[in-house]
Amino acid sequence: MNIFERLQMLDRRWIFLVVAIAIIVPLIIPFNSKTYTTEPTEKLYRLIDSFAPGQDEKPIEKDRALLLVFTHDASTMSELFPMEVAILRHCFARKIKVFTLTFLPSAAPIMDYAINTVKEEFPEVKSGEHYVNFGYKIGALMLPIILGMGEDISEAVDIDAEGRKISSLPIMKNIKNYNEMNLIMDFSGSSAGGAWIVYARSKFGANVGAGVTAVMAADQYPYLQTGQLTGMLAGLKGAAEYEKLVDVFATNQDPAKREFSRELLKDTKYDDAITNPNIKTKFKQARIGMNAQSVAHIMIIVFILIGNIGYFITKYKQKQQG
Amino acid sequence: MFEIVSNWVAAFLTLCIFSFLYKDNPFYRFAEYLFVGVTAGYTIPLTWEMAFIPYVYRPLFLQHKFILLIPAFIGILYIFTFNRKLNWLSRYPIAFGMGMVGMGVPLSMHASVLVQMRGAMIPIESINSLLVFIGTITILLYFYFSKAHTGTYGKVVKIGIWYMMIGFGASFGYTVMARISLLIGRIQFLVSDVLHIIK
Amino acid sequence: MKCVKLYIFGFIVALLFSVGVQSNDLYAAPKAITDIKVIDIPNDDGTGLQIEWKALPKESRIISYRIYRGTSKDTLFFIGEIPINVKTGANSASMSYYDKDYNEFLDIRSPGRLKPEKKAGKTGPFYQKIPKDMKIVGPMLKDYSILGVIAKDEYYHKTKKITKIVNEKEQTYAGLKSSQITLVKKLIPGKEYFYSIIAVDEKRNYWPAETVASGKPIDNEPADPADFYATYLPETQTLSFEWGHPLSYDDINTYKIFVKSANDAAPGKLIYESNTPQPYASPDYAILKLQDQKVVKSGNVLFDFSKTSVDQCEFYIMFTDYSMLSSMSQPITAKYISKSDLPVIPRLNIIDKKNDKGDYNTLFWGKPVAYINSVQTVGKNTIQLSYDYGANCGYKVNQIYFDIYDKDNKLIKKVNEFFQDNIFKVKLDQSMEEQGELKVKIRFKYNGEVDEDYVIDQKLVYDSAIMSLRPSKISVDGRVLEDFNFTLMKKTQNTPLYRSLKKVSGIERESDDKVAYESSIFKGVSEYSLENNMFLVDTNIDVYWNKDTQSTISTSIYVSEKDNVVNKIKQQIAEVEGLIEKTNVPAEIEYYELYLTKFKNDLVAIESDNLLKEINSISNEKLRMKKIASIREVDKRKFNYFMMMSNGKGYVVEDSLNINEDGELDYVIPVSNWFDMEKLPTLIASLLFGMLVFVFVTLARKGKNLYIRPIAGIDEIDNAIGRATEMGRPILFCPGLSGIGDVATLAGLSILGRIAKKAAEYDTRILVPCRDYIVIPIAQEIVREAHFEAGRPDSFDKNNVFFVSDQQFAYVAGVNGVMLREKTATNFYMGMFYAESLIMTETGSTTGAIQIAGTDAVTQVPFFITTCDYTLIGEELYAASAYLARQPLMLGTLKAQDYAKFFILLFLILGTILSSFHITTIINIFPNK
Amino acid sequence: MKRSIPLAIVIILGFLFVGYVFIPHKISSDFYEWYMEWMKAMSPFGVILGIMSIIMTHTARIQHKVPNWQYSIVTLIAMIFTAYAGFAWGTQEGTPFMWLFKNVQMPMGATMFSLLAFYIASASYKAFRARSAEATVLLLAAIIVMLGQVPVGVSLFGEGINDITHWILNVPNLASKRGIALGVGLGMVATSLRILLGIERTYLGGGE
Repeated sequence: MNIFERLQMLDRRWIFLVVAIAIIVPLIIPFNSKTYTTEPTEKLYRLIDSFAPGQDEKPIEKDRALLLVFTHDASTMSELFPMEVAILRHCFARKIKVFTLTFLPSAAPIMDYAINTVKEEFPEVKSGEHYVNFGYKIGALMLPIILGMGEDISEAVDIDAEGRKISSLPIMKNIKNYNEMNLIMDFSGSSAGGAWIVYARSKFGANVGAGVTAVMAADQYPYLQTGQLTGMLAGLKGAAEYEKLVDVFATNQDPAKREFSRELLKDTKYDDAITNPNIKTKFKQARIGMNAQSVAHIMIIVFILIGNIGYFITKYKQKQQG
Repeated sequence: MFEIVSNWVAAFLTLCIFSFLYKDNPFYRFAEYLFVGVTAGYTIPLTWEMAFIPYVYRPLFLQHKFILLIPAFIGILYIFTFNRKLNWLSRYPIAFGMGMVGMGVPLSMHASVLVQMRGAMIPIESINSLLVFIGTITILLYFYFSKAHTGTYGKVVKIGIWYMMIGFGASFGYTVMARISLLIGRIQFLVSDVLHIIK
Repeated sequence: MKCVKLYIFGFIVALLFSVGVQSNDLYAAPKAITDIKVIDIPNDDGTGLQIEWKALPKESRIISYRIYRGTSKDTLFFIGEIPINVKTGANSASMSYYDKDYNEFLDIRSPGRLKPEKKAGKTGPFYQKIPKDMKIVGPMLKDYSILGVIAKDEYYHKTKKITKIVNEKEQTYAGLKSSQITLVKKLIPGKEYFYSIIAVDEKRNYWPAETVASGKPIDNEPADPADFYATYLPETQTLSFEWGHPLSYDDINTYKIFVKSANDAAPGKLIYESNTPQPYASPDYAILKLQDQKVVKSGNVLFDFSKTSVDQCEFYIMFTDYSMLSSMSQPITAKYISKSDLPVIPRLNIIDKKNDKGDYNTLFWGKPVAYINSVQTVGKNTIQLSYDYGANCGYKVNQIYFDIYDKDNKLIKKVNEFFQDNIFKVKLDQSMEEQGELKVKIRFKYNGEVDEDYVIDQKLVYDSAIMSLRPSKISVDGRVLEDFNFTLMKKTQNTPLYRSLKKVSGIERESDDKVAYESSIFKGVSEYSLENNMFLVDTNIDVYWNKDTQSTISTSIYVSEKDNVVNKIKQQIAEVEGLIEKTNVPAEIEYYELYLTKFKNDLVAIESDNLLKEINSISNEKLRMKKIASIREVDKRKFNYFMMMSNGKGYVVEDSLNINEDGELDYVIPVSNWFDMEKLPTLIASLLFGMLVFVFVTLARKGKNLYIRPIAGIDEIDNAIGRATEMGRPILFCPGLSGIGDVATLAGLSILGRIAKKAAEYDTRILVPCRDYIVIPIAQEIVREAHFEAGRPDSFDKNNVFFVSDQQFAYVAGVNGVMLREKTATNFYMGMFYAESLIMTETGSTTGAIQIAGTDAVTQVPFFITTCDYTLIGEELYAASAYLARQPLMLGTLKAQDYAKFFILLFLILGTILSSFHITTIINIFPNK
Repeated sequence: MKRSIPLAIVIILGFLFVGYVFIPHKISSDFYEWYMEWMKAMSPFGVILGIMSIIMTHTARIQHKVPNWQYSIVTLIAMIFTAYAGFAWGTQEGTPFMWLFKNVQMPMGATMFSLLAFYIASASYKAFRARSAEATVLLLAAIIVMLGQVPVGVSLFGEGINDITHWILNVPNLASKRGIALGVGLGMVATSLRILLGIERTYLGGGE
């Protein structure tokens, strides 16, 4: 029995071991890899970035806001959570007004967790002033709230997760309905966008974006093509790209470099993010995950190739013998 | 402290399940049987709270809708499943539930056949739409059971099989990422929530 | 054996340990709230309080705050809960709870008797929800203003007539048990309420707050009006006003507009007054047509603008609530506009919504619109434009033409969208950025004709922020459609006031209005009967609006009390007459006489009402109520609709009223339809298929040989069973994860019948793990039957068909265990599967089993194909049961399926070819959703 | 009696439901509401089947001392304890019942799910063999799509790999899904019809 035949018969457990190593090692031992940003992610980033107040503008005066809707439970957290963190970090760093909302009881703790994860790094960001957590609203209220926000957000949502009246919060200055809260990002493990596309988009013209898991992305492309979805982040890959954009622009040390530019993106000095101790692990979770993904994908492909080489050699030998 | 204990229990059970990858072992067996037991036990109070109280107890005993005694009685007939002589009684609740399948005839015809057909009738304006059209037709022919796959017909059907295989391959490849993500999620739980290696 | 004990021991120790940890408080963080504030909510109707407290730190590990309320310090009932994420703690320092509007007071889920919150002390003051015990809840009715929600049939037929002496007068009430009625409450203005809070930590320990706070809701004046606009159109002498609702407008009763000369200090003159159609919102606009520059109302001149012209006047609006508290806007001046500033309002049409159960009206207006909503680059200089279009039932859009021009008005491309997939592509000569701007002209072909006069213009302008062309607003004849919104209104017969229904954007053309069937009756509740253990409500019910006498006819729900309403009016007349006699102040007399006339009219109306006479001639209670219901429920669902168009800044145009042939307002009522015309193609297709089945079943019965080609997986089933027999190992059959409502499961079970029979013949054990409860008895029956048929009833063991778990992955864990420990030689997976499929098949292949799968779950087929020996793909699963059965009936349907497929192919090819030549006739036969 | 009455129930209800699809009238939706109310009143009793089945199989295992019978005790104890916890201390957040759900049931479910990552690798290794032209096509499509999803793919093969992935998903994959779905739809109609007409009655089991 030669090595190829032996490889043919290889016990599954060796494969399992390799898989485990291939995934655990990149998670524990960081290494750098290049993240390529793609156009859909860049577009979404730039749209959100256009909500940021100008140099001389007070954040409170800005008449643009973003709504993040959490429609997933813990089972899809590993893919969607890094996206939520990245977008929140973008908002907090650039003082973009941001709201969070969920109609799913199991998503409420994830929402709190995401906000707190990012907030720890931005002590100057205040609830009610820079962001508001609308909290969990029961599913039966979904339609009335989506439609109601087209008229008046503070009336439709009424109170936030802390029980405060929305209308009395300073952040609501200059924010009334979808004309101002112009983008809704729906993070979902099943059908993203759904009711938001049907009601907020087609009735009030709000932009709807989606954060989805990798498996779902294919089903969502038609919506992206017909323009019903303004942007989409798909799986860890989308999250990793967004993380990179936030690193390069939104949190750039040099205030002059905080606007999007293609040239800056090509600069290789931003490729060391994963080993860079200045960037907190929680802000590169997706990129670390993508390292594991890359290794795992390559490993699987190598498995397939080895298996096939073995298969052909064995077949060739059999032919020669027979 | 409480959280640490909880995490350790969860981590122990996680490892028990993972141990199955090596081989079937007492740890896995323990976890498996525990899992089955806990899920079964979980259902009982939930069914009581979410189904029995609102749909049987309250309408019957508080609102006195005595007509509901009939379905409740039919429901109880399920129990006779395990009695050899009277198990025919359990056919009644089953039959009552099966009635809804009738809806499947027009609904499947509508949603899964006619609407799908409309979706497939796209004007051929590019190579790609032609390719999709050919694919749809040949796959449909593959599912034609009245003719053996031989001769020219067999070759046409073969095209359909090719399309399906590419589709399946793509689905397979596409799923890899999601599955790896799940594992990453579990390992992150073990490594950061329990062992606090990653900060 | 030894290690098992060890595990159990370990597990119990772990459990005990965690329980032990539960009972020990290891943290020193504060748990009880020390400071609670009860604050009156401003600008409300005096029924709202805000409870505010400081959130406890994250270290306190709080999972929720429970709020309690009462009318005294020592009895507080649970009213609500705010959950907190234990890991992160509350997000902000202060927490609030709003006790306002109508909310839960008592319903069927309330406890039967007074239950203290034991964890917060057995003797109070904290209690669970308000109990149904009449001794406790009865006296509480006076502390709140309470509304009862009663299912309509309960109120019509299932109440108990109870008489009770109230205010020294014997009154008849309808009595309802607590299970028949849901009570909601509002606070009473000026009354003192007490609140406290319990913090609950993650071990569910209750930490009552150290204080009980109290507060009184106060009726405040409405918030100051903002967004008040006025315009004046000299050509038609029309003054228009528009304003926005303040935040809390529930109790605003009247809107008054005043005018005064700008340089005059004197108070203004009232020129407009309207009431709100409570409890609904009123539309926020007013239009005043001047007569010779004068505001005239019922012959009186309220203001003369010929003396002070409109541009020298100031206007202000006043909101007044029920307690006569009011607020006033800043004075504004009217903006002069010309007729060309206003759009032409399209006519509103109302029809019954088609194909529904009769609870919607469809409102539609105007010609269809289409607009580009996004632009994407899809290749070098090729852009993809996606569009939306809005049409209504008045127009059937056949084609949409998009003519694309560059900024120099040079035509780039003409697009004919005959197949409206909301997407098309355009190739440009240069990049989007260089192009800078595109102009689009949109025209329609509808109802079979091209409307050349109706052109929609839209610009696409390059936006460097998103690096793409951004669609701008759309316009027709130079008017931007988005600038004006439509406000839809409706009213019932018994009021002249329209209620605001909804605002829709200027590009919409259709809207449905829900006119629900009445299901609940609302009645105020303030009395109770202790001996009957019942809540008491008023027995009178509105029957209908009598058009001729212009009054609402109402009557009692009890035959014996049918004169109740008449007696009550008579009593009122007597009271007013008494008042008139007592006074001699002319103003008071005038005021009382107004009421006297009203009451007398009502009396005449009700005594002369023929319908009511007819109702009261029925002596059977049940029949009488049925008659009342049949009149009432039709009458309540009649609505007249109205529409206006405005830009929110006083540029207002009203549509004309909807009037019938007799010149009266047209009231419409939705109709319940008997056939869904949209499903006609489905009906025809189903019938055709049924016929095919009939033909082939008949043919098969006559003995015609129906050929079915060999299907790989099915032919291997026998071999696979044989293999298990040779090896002396059992067979595993997995009937999928869904229930019997799923046809895949049924197809799987049908196959199980054949497999089990073969297995029984070979005397091989077959194991069937189930996930759905209902599948267990069915699968057991099937396997038992198979054993009987094979002549081996003795070898059937019902424990071989067993339930594993209804949780997806617990099921998989269990099945894996079965495969490994029973060493199954052949595994069948037939039915519906989800992500778990691969876990099972991979485990199966480690044991070296032959595996045959069949599923209609397209997403799982790839995994079955790669890991199983044979896989039945999609329809093959359904065919398999027929193929295996070889009965004429089954084969007949399979044949019919094949011929149906032939028709599908025919239509697909024909439809695609025709549509490629711009003919969409065939496509449009088929439903699109 | 034992078989014909249930069959009649299925057929009569079945045709009423066919009517329900085509008739939007209020009577039709009232019928549906009546049916759902009755189904809901029946539903809690179905669970008894599952519980009884578990108890029967596991007690039988313990009685007959089949191999590994000891573990059946774990199942029974876990079931009884969880159910008891739910009834005794309630099912809210913070109770032992929820603790069991969060720290026993959820992690085990998630871990079981994550085993897929291992199996997808072993399946590709063991099963992806270019035995025939079709198998080769499947294998190649899978590899290309896998590469298209990670940055390494772009590093190795350039941006083109993304376009090919998109093409595969939007053209052959779309056709494949559409074709299969049409067949499945028709199969569902036929199977439902067989039940409606009483041709297919396996669900009633055998006997008279």
